[in-house]
Amino acid sequence: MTAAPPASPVLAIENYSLDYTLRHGTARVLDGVNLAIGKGEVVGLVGESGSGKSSLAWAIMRHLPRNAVEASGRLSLGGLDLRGLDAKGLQAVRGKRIGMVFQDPSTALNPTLRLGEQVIEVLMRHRGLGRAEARDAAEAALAEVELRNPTALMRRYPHEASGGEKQRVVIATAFATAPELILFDEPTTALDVITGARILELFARLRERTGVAALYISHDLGLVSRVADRVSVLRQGRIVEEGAPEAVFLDPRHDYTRRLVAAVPRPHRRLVDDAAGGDTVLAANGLSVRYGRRRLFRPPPPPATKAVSLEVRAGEILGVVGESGSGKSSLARGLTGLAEFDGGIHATGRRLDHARQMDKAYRRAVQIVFQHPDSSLNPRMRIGDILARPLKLYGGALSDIPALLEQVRLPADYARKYPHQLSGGEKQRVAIARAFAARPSLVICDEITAALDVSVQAQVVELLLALRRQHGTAYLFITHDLNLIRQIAHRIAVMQQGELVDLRDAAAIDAPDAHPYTRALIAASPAPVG
Amino acid sequence: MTRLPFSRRHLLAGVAGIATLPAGALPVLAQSSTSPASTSPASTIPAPAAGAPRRGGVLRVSVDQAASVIHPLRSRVNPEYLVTELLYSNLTRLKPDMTPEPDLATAWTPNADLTEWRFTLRQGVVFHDGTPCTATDVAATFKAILDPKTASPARTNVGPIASVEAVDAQTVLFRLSAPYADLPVAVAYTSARIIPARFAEGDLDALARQAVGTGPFKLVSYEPDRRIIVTRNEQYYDPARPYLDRVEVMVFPDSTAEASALISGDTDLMSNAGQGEFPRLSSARGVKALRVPSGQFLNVNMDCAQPPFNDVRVRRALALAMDREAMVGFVAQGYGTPGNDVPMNAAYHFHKEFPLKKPDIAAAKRLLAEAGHPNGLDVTLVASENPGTRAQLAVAMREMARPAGFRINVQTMPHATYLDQVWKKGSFYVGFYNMQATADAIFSLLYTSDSAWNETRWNNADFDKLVREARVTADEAKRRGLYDAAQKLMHEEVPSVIPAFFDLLAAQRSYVQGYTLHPRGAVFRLDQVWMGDGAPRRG
Amino acid sequence: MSTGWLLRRLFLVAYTVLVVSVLVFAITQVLPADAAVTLLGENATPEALAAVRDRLGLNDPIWLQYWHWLTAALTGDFGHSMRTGQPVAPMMLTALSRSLLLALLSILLMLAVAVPLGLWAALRQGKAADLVTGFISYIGVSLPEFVTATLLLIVLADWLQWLPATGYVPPGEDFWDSMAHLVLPVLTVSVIMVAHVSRMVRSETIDVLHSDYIRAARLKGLAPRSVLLRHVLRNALLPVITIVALDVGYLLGGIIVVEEIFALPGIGRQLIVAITARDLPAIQAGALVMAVTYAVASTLADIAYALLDRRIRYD
Amino acid sequence: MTDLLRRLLRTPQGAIGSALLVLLALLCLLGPELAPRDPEAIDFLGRFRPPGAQNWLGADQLGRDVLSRLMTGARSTIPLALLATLLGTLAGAVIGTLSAYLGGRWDEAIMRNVDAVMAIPGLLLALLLVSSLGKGSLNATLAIAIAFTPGMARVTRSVALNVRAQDYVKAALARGERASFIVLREMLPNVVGPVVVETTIRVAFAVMLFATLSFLGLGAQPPAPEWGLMVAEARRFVHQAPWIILAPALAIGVTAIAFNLLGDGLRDALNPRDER
Repeated sequence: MTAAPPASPVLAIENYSLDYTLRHGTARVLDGVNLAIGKGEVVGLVGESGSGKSSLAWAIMRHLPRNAVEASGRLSLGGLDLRGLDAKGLQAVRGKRIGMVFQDPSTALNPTLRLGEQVIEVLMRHRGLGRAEARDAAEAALAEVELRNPTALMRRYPHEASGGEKQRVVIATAFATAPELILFDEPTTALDVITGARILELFARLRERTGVAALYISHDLGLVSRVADRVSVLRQGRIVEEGAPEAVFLDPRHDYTRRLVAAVPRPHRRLVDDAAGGDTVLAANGLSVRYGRRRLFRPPPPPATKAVSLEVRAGEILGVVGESGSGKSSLARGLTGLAEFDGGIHATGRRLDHARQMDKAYRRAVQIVFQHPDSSLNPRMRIGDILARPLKLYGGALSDIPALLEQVRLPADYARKYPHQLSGGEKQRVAIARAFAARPSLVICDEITAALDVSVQAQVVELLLALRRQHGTAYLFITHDLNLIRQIAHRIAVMQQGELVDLRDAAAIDAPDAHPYTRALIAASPAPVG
Repeated sequence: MTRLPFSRRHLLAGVAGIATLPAGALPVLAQSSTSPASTSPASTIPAPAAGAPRRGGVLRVSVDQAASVIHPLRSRVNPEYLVTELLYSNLTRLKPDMTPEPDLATAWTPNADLTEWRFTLRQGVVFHDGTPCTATDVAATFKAILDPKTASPARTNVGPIASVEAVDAQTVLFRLSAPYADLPVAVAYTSARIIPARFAEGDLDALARQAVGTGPFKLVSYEPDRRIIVTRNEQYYDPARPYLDRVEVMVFPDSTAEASALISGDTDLMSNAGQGEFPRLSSARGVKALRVPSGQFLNVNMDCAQPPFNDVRVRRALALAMDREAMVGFVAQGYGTPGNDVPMNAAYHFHKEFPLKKPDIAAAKRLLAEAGHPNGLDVTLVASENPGTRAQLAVAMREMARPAGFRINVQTMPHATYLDQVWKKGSFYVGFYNMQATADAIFSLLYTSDSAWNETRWNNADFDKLVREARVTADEAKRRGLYDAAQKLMHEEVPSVIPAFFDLLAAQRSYVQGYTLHPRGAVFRLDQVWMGDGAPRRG
Repeated sequence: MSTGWLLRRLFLVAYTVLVVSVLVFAITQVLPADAAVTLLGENATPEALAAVRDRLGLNDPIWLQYWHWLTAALTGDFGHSMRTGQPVAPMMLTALSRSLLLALLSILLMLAVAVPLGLWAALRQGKAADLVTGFISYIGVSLPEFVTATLLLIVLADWLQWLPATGYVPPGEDFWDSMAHLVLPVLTVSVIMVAHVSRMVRSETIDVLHSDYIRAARLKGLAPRSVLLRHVLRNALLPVITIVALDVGYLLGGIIVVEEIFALPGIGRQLIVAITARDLPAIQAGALVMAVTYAVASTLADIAYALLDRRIRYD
Repeated sequence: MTDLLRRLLRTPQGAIGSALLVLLALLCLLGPELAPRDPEAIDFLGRFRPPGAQNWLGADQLGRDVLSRLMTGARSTIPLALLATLLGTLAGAVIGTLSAYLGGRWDEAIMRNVDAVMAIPGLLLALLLVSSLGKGSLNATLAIAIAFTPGMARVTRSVALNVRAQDYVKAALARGERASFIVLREMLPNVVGPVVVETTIRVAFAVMLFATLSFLGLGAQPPAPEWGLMVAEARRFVHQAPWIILAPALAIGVTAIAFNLLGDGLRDALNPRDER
């Protein structure tokens, strides 16, 4: 592995600049980008949202929006000038010489076409095969990506396959035409942790076997540094740093890279060192959350969580991890009365058997912050009005609003703004301020950083910890990011298919007696290099 | 498609037309009782036939509303009369001059005081089912008509019959409750068709779906809202008629479409043409527009027993506000004659000509003030939607009466609602009536105290007396004198405002021969029609 | 799609019919006309009226009348028309068959025109062709049927004399003549639907064109033709099923006016005639037949959608 | 709000639609004052007068000035269509929002009945209702409002369900806010946008439905210069004087187009499509 650019690259990007014409002038999206990928080389491209990394991928694939203007530069694929290609030439390159693997396999596959068809059509087109040959080749390609029983899978529709299977189909399609270069656009982001890890393993094996060159695009610096031979860091359209992954990760030279590296969660770098209090603020006893109800001619729906029991102590950060569908968010909905539950909740000195028994005291004490900053604030209300609601409900003066905003490090004049005038991180801060306006003893954080960039996530986490130090609030922190939770939680609960399979101290999460599923999760979330 | 409009059109000459005359230029009718030619303008008489009547062919005649009832004793509207006339016979028939001619009866004689009438029936007539038609059937039919349970409109229209008796197979004797000169005309009434005794005395309702008559045609199929097909009755008593093999009665609820169908050659005869369509029909090639003056009228009925219309001055005021010449234009689009608040015009035998009432707003205002309405009068005038001319009349009356101080609020409603809630009950509404065969028929239908439909509750004893006397008077001159006096009374007292009479309008393809537009509006005589040169061949 | 789901759909159709029957029966009870007077006409005597009221059970309490009507209706007996004296059920079924012919032909014509038009506009989004189709479709959805019908009648039947103006000929009698009579009604009914559906096809197609999987298909280097036919078309046309099913409601309403104008003795015209004549049994049966038609059509559309789009899971 | 207006006027549909509607609104406000003649005055000599200097749009079968009737008639056509739609929308919005808020069994029950009523074609329902209530503009308004209610309830419910699934509503529920606050302050303002779009487009339908009812003789009463009634009355004379029918028919079409355009413009202004 070398950090030097290759001599005769498969793909060479030279001084490439791209503008978008908008209603008010033009915006530069890519600015003098230089990048080269050698034969068999994997180059990682890291950047946060808005950095231009996707635009670069579209530029290479020659799929730019109508308002895009290519200001300068060259894009060449093994000497072929991509910018000079006409429609016909382009179709001969796309899918044949450059393959692409997309972020979300469930939207990248045509929902009304059988999976097999979607591989076969590419093979017929680019390898000039007849239908029967293409079918055999497709089966072989699917076997290549380690899918069990490819024949059966080919007959299924996308919705009948799991996310991992679909991404394998997409990868098989990309590899099946033996392209010179494959673009990977965040191929694991939409997948669960364990599935994503398997896809990465597959990718490693495939590149070894085929020696294909690849551009691997991701927001996750830790992940890229594990798969790439070289890494480029993109910020606001410019490549600010490039080099070997270890070098970039361990010894970042640019300020931005340094901040980025610092924001990557590292399981062993604890951010919380105090212990939790002794009192229990909330306890769930055999909590089962069930959606829907029995209806005519329909089977009853299965419960989303099955008899979960746990308790949160004063000032404690209890992490809840699990994959999507594990029931961790349903737990939050049960605890906040948003869904009916069986079993009991002990809090504020009472036992609750139904959501409707939740009184003002309980609701004040248990607050929730949601995942999506865009939908958690009413777009028709000003920030000040949003923050005024808990004050009106639970007592408090409207004059506290500036202080509340200041507490989450927002200027006081934000009270007059509407949500759409705020960035995602700012909105999440408002949501946190709203929760803290009630002076709660427990705040349930439901994947609150999942939609945020790494650097913003670090700031929000830091804010939460500061608020806890100040108010002694306990958190029920729901996340899929094991590395993050290991940094902050006192104890970690692991959920799988609605059941609580493991609950232990954060320090003992990787102990040998942990549940096999916990161990699988840890294995799928390796600590970043360094 | 079965039509060949282009080739046919070239064969046809242009159409002559009274219809192209300007409105109002219609000659005043001669009063005559002898020849149909004198009561009808020249154009309604079929052009001299190109040779003798020819047998064969299919006639498509269009009607403007559904023939929902083909029961011969219960039919109520013109399309239904058209169908039952094809299938059944009466004792007598009404000629275009409103005098009777033989149908099933070949002769009739009254006793001296006009209280008994003896009708001699035609020999050898058979019903469609092959059974002979005798005096028994005739007697049974009239008994059924007179039975209130039958609910036949004919009950009040066939004269003061007390009893009917089959004297022998060929003779029927009518005994009347009062002397009656017009019985031979009355029995020609359009829902007094002769039916077999077994239906008249048995399952009368069965004739709602089948037809067993002695008419020139037999029923083939009956779809009330679409098409009724009849075929030639080979056993018809007149061996020469009918000339047509088949008649198809087509229902067209939309008059524009109905006219279009005739113009495009889809149909051959349009039994009733709207005034709006008439100019177009007149100028269409291959189409002959037909027009005949008639006693059909719209009247605005006022309840003479209730305020405000119980005051004759109010009624006169309203009558004085009307511009009758203009009304003929507004309501009949010029295809009509002005009315003088008397339900008869020149089409009637005993019509009395008065000078036309002229609009006099000042006089009307004065009368209204005298009647106690110096600040004007608010009234609601109801008009059924059917036909559309009712609303037209209401709106025109509203505007004409406004300067005189009448503030008329027009209210229209579906015909069924009108019949249920307003007709015979309301105090101010628009009525619409066909021409009747005789003066007595129209008076005793609408205006005498004992009339069938005493809408105005005018109940004028003098008028009643005059009408009653005329009924039993055989002497022509004396009778005319009585009717003149009766008309004068109505002219002055205005129980209803009758501002305009309608001409009957129709249209036919030029190749249709032998059709006469009958001023009664309810008589069609399709048995006399035959297809001339250029007629399409229809399966 | 499970049996449970199908059973549920059938149950819903039955429920719909029940609700509609109650509603229609209630409305006909307050119609301002006396059923006995309507039946006997102007010449009825009071005794005859009383006899008829008794025979029809008009003196019973309303709920009892409803119950008798419903139980009879379930056996297919909707009573006799007050206007013609004929049994209502066969009358309405014959009428329905004609309306269905009109409706089916209209839908076929509509699909044949609207789908290509919508696709074409979508593929040329923002260009002249798109704007022109858009403008025409605005006019199409903005003209009530009676205006369209009158205009078509004047131009095609009167001026050009290409087509018979009105009337109905059963297809079994003379097929081509029958079709010629249906052209104008079918055209009129189709106009609004063409305008509406082509707009929906356009926007669905644009949505599909912007979807990730179409982008993916293009980036896989597939031929544009194959992208259009295999990927775009299928996904863009699926929602059209639902739209067409929803339009059936509108279509049935439009049929009322169109049949009235073109003298097509279908269910719509029967209803108009029945309403103006206050023919209560006919109104009840006609309205019910229409509601059942709509409910069945939308259920069929749901089933078709479920069969065609394998994504939908009804559980 | 001004922002929305600016975006609306930037869409071609919004701009044309708004311009047409401003014109129509002026007609509604000032039409009777600006009309050159008395719209109800009959004129024997002027019957079927073709468009010209005396009657710019011609005269009808009673010699009434078509232009004056058209201008006066705007007031009896458009406001009632608007009123009918608004009533229907209001009723539908209350039912739909309530149904979405209540959820579960109640939602199911309400929506099943709404679906059942929707199985009766709107025109038929309106016809039956007007026949029962009696003819007249106000009854027609009411009938159209009732006929529109189930459809609007469906639309509002689906929008409201969408809004109800938003985290800010969940947050309000978790906070223990009163139902009225959640429905009125959290949900309704966010439901309004899409519902306004739907309503606007429905006004076009209402104008057409009104005209159709009048055409079938169940709407306005003569001699009212209501446009649909004008078309119905003129139909008999279409061959003699096509201008009598063309003028009101076009007026109906233009009004419907204006509301359709405005609705589409509003839709685009409320959710701008991405630039791609």
